[in-house]
Amino acid sequence: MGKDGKNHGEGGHITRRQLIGYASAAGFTTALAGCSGEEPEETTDNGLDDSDDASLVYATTISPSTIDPMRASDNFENIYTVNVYDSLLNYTDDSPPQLEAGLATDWEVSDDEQTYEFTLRDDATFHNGDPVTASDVAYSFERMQELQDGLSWMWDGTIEPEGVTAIDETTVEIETERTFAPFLFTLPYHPIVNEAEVEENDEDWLEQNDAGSGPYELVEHEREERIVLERADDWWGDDPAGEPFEEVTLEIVPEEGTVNGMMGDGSADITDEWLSVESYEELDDLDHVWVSDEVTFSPLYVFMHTQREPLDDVNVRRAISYAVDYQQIVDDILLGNADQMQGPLPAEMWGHNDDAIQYEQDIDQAQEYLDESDHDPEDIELTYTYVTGLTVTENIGLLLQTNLNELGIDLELEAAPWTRITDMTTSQDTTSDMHAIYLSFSYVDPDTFLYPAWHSSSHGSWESAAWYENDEVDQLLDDARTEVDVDQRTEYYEEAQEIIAEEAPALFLVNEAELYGVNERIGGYVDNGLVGYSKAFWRLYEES
Amino acid sequence: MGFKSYVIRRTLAGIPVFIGLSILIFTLARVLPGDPARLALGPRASEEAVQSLREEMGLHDPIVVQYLDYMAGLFQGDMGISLTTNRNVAADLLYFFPATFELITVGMLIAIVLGIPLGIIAGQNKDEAEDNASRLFAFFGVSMPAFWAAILLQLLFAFHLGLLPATGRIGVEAPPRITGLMLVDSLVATDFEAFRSALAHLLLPAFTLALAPMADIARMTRSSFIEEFNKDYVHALHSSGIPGKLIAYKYVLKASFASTLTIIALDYGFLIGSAFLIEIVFAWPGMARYGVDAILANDINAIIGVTLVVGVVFIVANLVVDILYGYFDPRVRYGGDEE
Amino acid sequence: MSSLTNWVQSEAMENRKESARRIAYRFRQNPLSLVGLGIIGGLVFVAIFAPYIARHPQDAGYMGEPAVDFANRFAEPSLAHPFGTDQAGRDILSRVIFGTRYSLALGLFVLTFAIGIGVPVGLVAGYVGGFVGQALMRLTDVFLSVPPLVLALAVAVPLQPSLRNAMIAIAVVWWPWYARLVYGEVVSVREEQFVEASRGIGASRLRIIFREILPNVMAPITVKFSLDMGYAILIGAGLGFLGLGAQPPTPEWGTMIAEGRAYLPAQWWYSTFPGLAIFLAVLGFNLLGDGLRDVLDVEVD
Amino acid sequence: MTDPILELRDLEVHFNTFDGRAEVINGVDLTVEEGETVAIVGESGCGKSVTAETVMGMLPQPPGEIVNGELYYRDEELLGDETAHERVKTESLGMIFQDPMTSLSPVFTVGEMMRDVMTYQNKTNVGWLEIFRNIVGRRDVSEADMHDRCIELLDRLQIPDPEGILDRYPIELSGGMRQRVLIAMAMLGEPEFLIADEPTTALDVTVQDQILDLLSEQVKREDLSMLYITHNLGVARRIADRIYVMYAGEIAEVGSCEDILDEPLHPYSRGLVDSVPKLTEFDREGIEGLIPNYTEPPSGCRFHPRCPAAVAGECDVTRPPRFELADGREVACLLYEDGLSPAAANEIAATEADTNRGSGTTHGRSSGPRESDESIESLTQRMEDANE
Repeated sequence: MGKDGKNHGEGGHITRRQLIGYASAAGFTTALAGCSGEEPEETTDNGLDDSDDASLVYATTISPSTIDPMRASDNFENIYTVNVYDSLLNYTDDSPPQLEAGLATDWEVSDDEQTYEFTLRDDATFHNGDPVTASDVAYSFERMQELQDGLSWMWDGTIEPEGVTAIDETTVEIETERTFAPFLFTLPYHPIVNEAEVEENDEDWLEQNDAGSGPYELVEHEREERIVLERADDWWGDDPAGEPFEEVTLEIVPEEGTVNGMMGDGSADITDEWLSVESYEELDDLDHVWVSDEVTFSPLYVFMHTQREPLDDVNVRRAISYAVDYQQIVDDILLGNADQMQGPLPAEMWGHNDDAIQYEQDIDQAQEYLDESDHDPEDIELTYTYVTGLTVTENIGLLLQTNLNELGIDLELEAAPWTRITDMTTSQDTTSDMHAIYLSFSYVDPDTFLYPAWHSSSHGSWESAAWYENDEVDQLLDDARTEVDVDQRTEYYEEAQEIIAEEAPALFLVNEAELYGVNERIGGYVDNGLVGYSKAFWRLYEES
Repeated sequence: MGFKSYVIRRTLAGIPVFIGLSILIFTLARVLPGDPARLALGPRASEEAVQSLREEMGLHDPIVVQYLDYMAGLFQGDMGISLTTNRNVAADLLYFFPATFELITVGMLIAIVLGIPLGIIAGQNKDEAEDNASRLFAFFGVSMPAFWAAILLQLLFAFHLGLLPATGRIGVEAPPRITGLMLVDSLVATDFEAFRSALAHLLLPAFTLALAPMADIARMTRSSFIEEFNKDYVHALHSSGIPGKLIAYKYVLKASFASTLTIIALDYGFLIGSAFLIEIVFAWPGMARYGVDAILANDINAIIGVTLVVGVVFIVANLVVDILYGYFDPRVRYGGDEE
Repeated sequence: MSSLTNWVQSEAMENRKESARRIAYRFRQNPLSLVGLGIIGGLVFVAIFAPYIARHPQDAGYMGEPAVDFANRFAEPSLAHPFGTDQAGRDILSRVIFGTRYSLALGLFVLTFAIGIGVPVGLVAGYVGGFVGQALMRLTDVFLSVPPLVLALAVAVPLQPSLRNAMIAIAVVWWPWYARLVYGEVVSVREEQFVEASRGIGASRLRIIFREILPNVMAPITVKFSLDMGYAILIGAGLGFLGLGAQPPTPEWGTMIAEGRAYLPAQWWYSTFPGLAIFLAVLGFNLLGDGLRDVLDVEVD
Repeated sequence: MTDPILELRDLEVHFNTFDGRAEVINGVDLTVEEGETVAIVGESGCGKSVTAETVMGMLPQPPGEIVNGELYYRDEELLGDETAHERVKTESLGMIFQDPMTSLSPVFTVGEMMRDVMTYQNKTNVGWLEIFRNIVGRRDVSEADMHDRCIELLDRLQIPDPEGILDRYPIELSGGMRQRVLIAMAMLGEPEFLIADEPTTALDVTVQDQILDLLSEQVKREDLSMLYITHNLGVARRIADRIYVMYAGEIAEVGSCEDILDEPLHPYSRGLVDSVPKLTEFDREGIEGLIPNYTEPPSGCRFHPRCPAAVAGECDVTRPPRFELADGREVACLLYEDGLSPAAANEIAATEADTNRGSGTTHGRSSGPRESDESIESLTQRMEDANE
C-alpha cells in the first residue's frame, strides 16, 4: 500500500509523485517567504483560506485519484479514509503503534487462530444517522474483496467474502482461510461503509459523498482543489486534550512554493512529506512552525539479483555491501534525515534484531571478498535501476557508481517509470541487476517488510527484486505468520534477519525520516509513521 | 465556387486526417509495454482479477475490433477508464481541457497582439533600427526553449521581484465552474477578486507560451508586409489618391494577413505542444499536465485521449484558419486546393 | 565579335562557380548568419574537443570514470566552477560542454533519418503520383496533424526512456516534413519544361529524379536542415526535460534543466546554464538557417 | 514650345549586386510635353522599367540607388524631395502596370477599390479615426454617387455588366477585363499624367489592340500626357507621339514616332525596326547578341560589341554623346559625329556590317532573354517581372 506517494505506490500513484517532482519547482520559497514567511502576522489576506481557529488546513502537493474508501490506496486517500470512515480497530499514535478499539470494542480469537469474533459498539452511527450494524461490516468486507482495488490485496488469501458473517446486530464473525498472525494489524485499514447508502447510489457516488461513520464527514470535494471535512458531532470517540477542530480542509496545492507561503502566513497548518529538503529547512526557520522528522518505516533497499551472475555469488554481494559509503548517503545525500539500516528491518519495528550485521564502507574488506569470489571485477558490469524522478535514489546511484568504480566494477544507471519497474520485476530475466526500491509499509508487524521481500513465494513482485531463495528463511517467515505468541515470533524474525543480513541479498541502505511542517498551534501531532493514521485529525487540537 | 461549399469542403477534408490519426495513435498505444489490465489493478492484484479485467477490456480481441470498439465508444463520449484517475478519460479531458485551452488561447492572443504590430513596425522600417531590433527579438523568441524561458521568467517575476505568482491557476477560492475557463467563470460570477487572481496566474505562463509564436508572427508579418508593399497595386492605389495609411492598414494588411494567419494556425497547434512543457513548470492544472502524468504512468486510454484531443485542436485550428484564409484572400476560394 | 560568344559560353560554364560566388556574397552581406555560423562552428569545436576543454571531464562521465562529491554540492558559480556545481558536486560547466555532443548528435541523427525517409517518400509520392502518391501524402497529413513534441511523446512512451529512443521518436515524427517539402517541389518541378524535355528524349525516371529534381530540392532542404537542427535540439531537450529523453547522469541539457528545477530558486545556476547552452545552439542554427534562406532564396514551410 | 510637363535630367541609377555595382541607368534625359505621349522602347533589361520606376517613385532602394539626376514635374524637382514626389504621385500621376493581377489588390472587390479611390480624392492628411472607420466599412461619401461614377467609367471602358464587375474580385476577371478596370482605376483619380509600363504585354494580341484603343481614347478625351514603356515598336507606333530608344541604360535615339520608324538612325534602332514586321513579339534576330553586363559595361559605346557597324578603335573607346539633329531628333552614335547625313551613315554602317558578318559569328545561337537576364538577375525581381 502506499505510504508510497514517495516511493513505491500502486499504479498511478508514483506518477503523481513524479509530477510533484516537476511541479515542485521546489522550494519556491524565497519569493513567497518574502511576502509571507517572514512576516506571518501581516499577510493573512492572500485569500488562501483565512485560518479561523476552529479550522485545520492540511496542505498537500498531491491529489487523490479516488475517495472511494475501497479504492483508496495512497497516502492522501488513506488520510481521507481513516478520518471519514471507521474500521473495526484503530492504531494508537505510539511508536511502534498499538491496536485499539474502533467500531469493535471487543474481539475474541478462536483456538485455531482462524476465527475472530468482534463485538461492535452500539453507539456508532453513520453520518446520515443510520446505526452501524454487523451487516454493514460484512457488506464492507464483501465489497472490498469484490472490487479488488485499493488495499484489497492485504486480505487476499486470508478472507473470502462469505467468511464474514453478521451473527446479530452487533456481532461479526470472521473466519479466515488460513492462520495469519498479522491479521488484526490489517484491520485498521479496512473501512466500514453504510451498506444501504452505497447500494442505493451509483458506482461513483462515493467520489462526491461519504458513507462513513468516522470522526469527520465530507462536506465538499472540489476535484484537484480541496476536500473539506466537518467534525461529526455524534462520533463515538473521545475528544483530544484540547479543543478539537470543527473543520478540516485538505487543500490540494500542487506548487510547493505556495505550500510554504501558506505555512508562513498561517493559512495552512500541516504539510505533506513530499516537499524538498530545502523547503523543510525553510519551514524550520519559521517561528511558528516546527518540522517533524521522525524516522519510522521508510526503508530503502538496493536489491541485488541473487539468481544471476555475478550477484549470485555471496562474496560479490558482500564486497559491494562493503564498498558503499553509507555515511555520505546519510549525511550528504539525505542531509542527516535518515538512519543507516541494520539488517532488513527498520529499527523502529518491533522484533528488530540489534545484532544483525551492519555493513560499513571498508574497501579492504570489500576487496578481500571480491578476491574470494571467482569474478574479475574488470568483467563485472551491473545495471542499477531506480524510479524516474526520484532524486535520492538517483544520487545514490551516482554515489554507487563512484564507490564501485574503486573496486573496478562498472555500474550503469537506468531510470524507469514506476509502472515499468513493477513490470520488470515480474520475471527473473527482466529484473535488473540492482533495483533501488523503498519497501512499502502496510501494518505494524515485521511481516509487512520481511515476507514480501524475502519469502520465495513472493517472487515476481517489486518487493522481491532480489529473487532471494533460502529455505530456512522461508520456513522462519511461515512459522512467524502462523504463530501467535509474540515472543516466539520475535525469535523467528530475529533469526531470519540475521541470515538475510549475512547473505546480503540487498544493500540495506537507510531508513528515511519523513518530514512534515506543523504549525505550533496544533496540539497532539505525533508522526507514528503510519499511512493515514499519522494524520488522525481527531487527535489534534488547538493549542492554547 | 461559393464560400459555403469551400467551408464544407475544408471541413470534410479534416475527417480522414482524424481517422488516420486515431488509427496511428491507437496502434502506437497498443504496442505499449505492460499489460493495461495489470496496470489498472496495480502490482498486487491477483492473476485471475487481471484476466477478467482483460476480458472486460476486450484485450483479447483482434486489434481491429478493439479499435472499432474504441471509436464506437468515442462517439458516445466513452474514451475508456483512465488508469490513474479511475474516471472516464472523456470526463477527465472535459475537466482538464478548459485550463489548457484558456492558457494557449490567451497565449496566442498575446502573441498576435504583440507580434503583428512588431512585424508591421519592422516591415515599415525595413533595415532600420526598429527592424533589426524586432528581428533579433524574433530570433531570440524562437530559439529559447520554452521551459527554460519559463524558469527564467519565474525566477525573475515570481522569485526575485515577487510581482506574479510562480505557479497555479488561481490564488483565491475558484468561482463556480461553468465553462472551466477561470477568466470567464469569474466574470460570470462577477467575482473580480478571482478574476484578478486568475489573470495574474495566467500572465507568466501565457506570456512564456507566446514568445515563440510572437516571434514567428512578427517575422511573417514583416516579410509579407514588405512583399505586399512592393506590389504594383500599392503604387497604383497610391497614385489613384488613396492615403498611404489606408493602403498599409487596409489593403496591405489584409493581403498579408493571409500568410500571417497560416503561421497563427500552425503555431496554435505548436502551442498545445509547448503547453506540455509550460504546464509542468507552472503547475498549471491542464490537459497537458494530465497528459504527461498519463505518459509517465503508461495510462494508455488517457494517452490516446490526450493525443486525439491535441490532434483535433490542431485540425480544427487549421480548418478555422483555412476558412479565414478563404475569407481574407478570395484567390484561395476560387483557386482550388493550392494557393 | 567573337568575344561576345565566348563571354556567353564561359558565362554558362561558370554558372556554377558563379552561383557559389553569389551565395558567398549574399551570405557575407548578412552579418547575423555569420554569427550563426560562428556559434555552430564553436559548438562543433567544443563537441569534438570536449575532453580537452572541460576541466572535469569525469564529472560528465567521460571514460566511464564517474566522480561525485556530495560534500561539494551546490557550489555557487566561481572561478573554480564557473557554472557552479550540482547536487552531486559535479562541475556544471564540464557537463554543459559534454552536453554539446549529445544535442548535436541528436539533431544530426534525427535529421539524417528524417531526410533519409522523407525525401524518398516525397520523391515517390510526387513523381509517381496517382494512388500511391495520394496515400503517402495523406499519411504525412496524419503525422503533421499533431505537434511534433506531442507525437514524439506518444512514440517515446512505448520505448524505454533513453537518449537513443528519444532520437528515434523524434525522427519518426520528423520525416513527413521533408516528404511534404520534397513533394511540393517535385510537383512543381515535374511540370516544368526541362523535365518534360528530358522525358521526351527518353531519360529514365531515376535519371530525372537524380539529375533534375534532386538538385532542385537541395536548396530548400539545406535551409530546412539548418532551421530544423535547432528545432530538433529543442524537442530533444523537451523530451529530456519531461524525463523521456536522456537519463541522468547523462549530461544532456534538457535533462539537466529538469534536474535543476528541483533546486530552484536557491540553486538558480543549475537550470540556467544548460538552458543557455540550448538557447545558444538553437539560436546559431536559426541564424544560419535564416541566412541560408535569404541566400538561396527559398521559402520553407 | 511650352515647358515640358515632365523632365528627367541626366539620370544615373546604380544597383548594388554581388558582382559589384551595376550602372544600370547611365545618364538618361527625357522630356514629356503637355498632352504628349512618349514611348520608351528597348529590349528586356535595357533599363526602361527602371527609368519608369524612378519617375513613379517606386524604385526599390536598396538595391537601387539614384546616383545622379533630376526629375521635374511642372518645374518642381522631385528626386530630392520625397514629400513632393509623393504628393505629385497622388495628385497628378496615374499608373498602369504590366500585370493587371498584381496591380489590383487581390483581396478586395473592384467596387471597394474604386470607392476608396473616389472617397479620398484630393484629400490629404487622413486621420487614424477615418482609417479605422473605413476599415470597418464606413464612408462619408454617398454610396449612390460613387456607384454611378464607377458605372460610368467602367462603361466608358466598354466593360460588360459594370454592375456585376463591382462586386467581383480581380481573380474572377479575365486579363483584358482586369486591365480595363486598372485603366478605369487610374482614370478615377483624375490624373494629368499617365505612366504605363508595358500594359499590354501580358495580354492576347487581340485584346492588346482593344486596350490600346481604349487607352489612347482616354488619353485623347481627357487630354492627358503619358509615358509609355514598351519593348514593342509596333505598339509604340500606335500610341506614341515621340519615341525614346533605350539601350543598356542609355538613350540611343530620340525622335518622333514617324522619324524613328521610317528612318532609324542608330544602328540599334535600325535593328529594332527591322524586327517590327512581326508585331506580335519582339524578334531578336534583328540584333545579335545580348544586353551587356552592367557591372563591367563595355567601354566606349555600350552597344559596340553588338553593333554591326562598330568601328574598332573608336566605338570601343569613346562614349558617344547625343548628337542633336534636326526636329528634335537626337542620336547617340559616333557615326553622326560630324553631322553625317543619315544616308551616308547608313552606308558606312552597311559596309561595316557586311565585313563583320563575313566572319560569321553569332548566328543561330539560342540565346533567350533568360540568359541575358542572367547577368543582371539580381537587380530586382521587379525588372524581371516587367520584362518577361
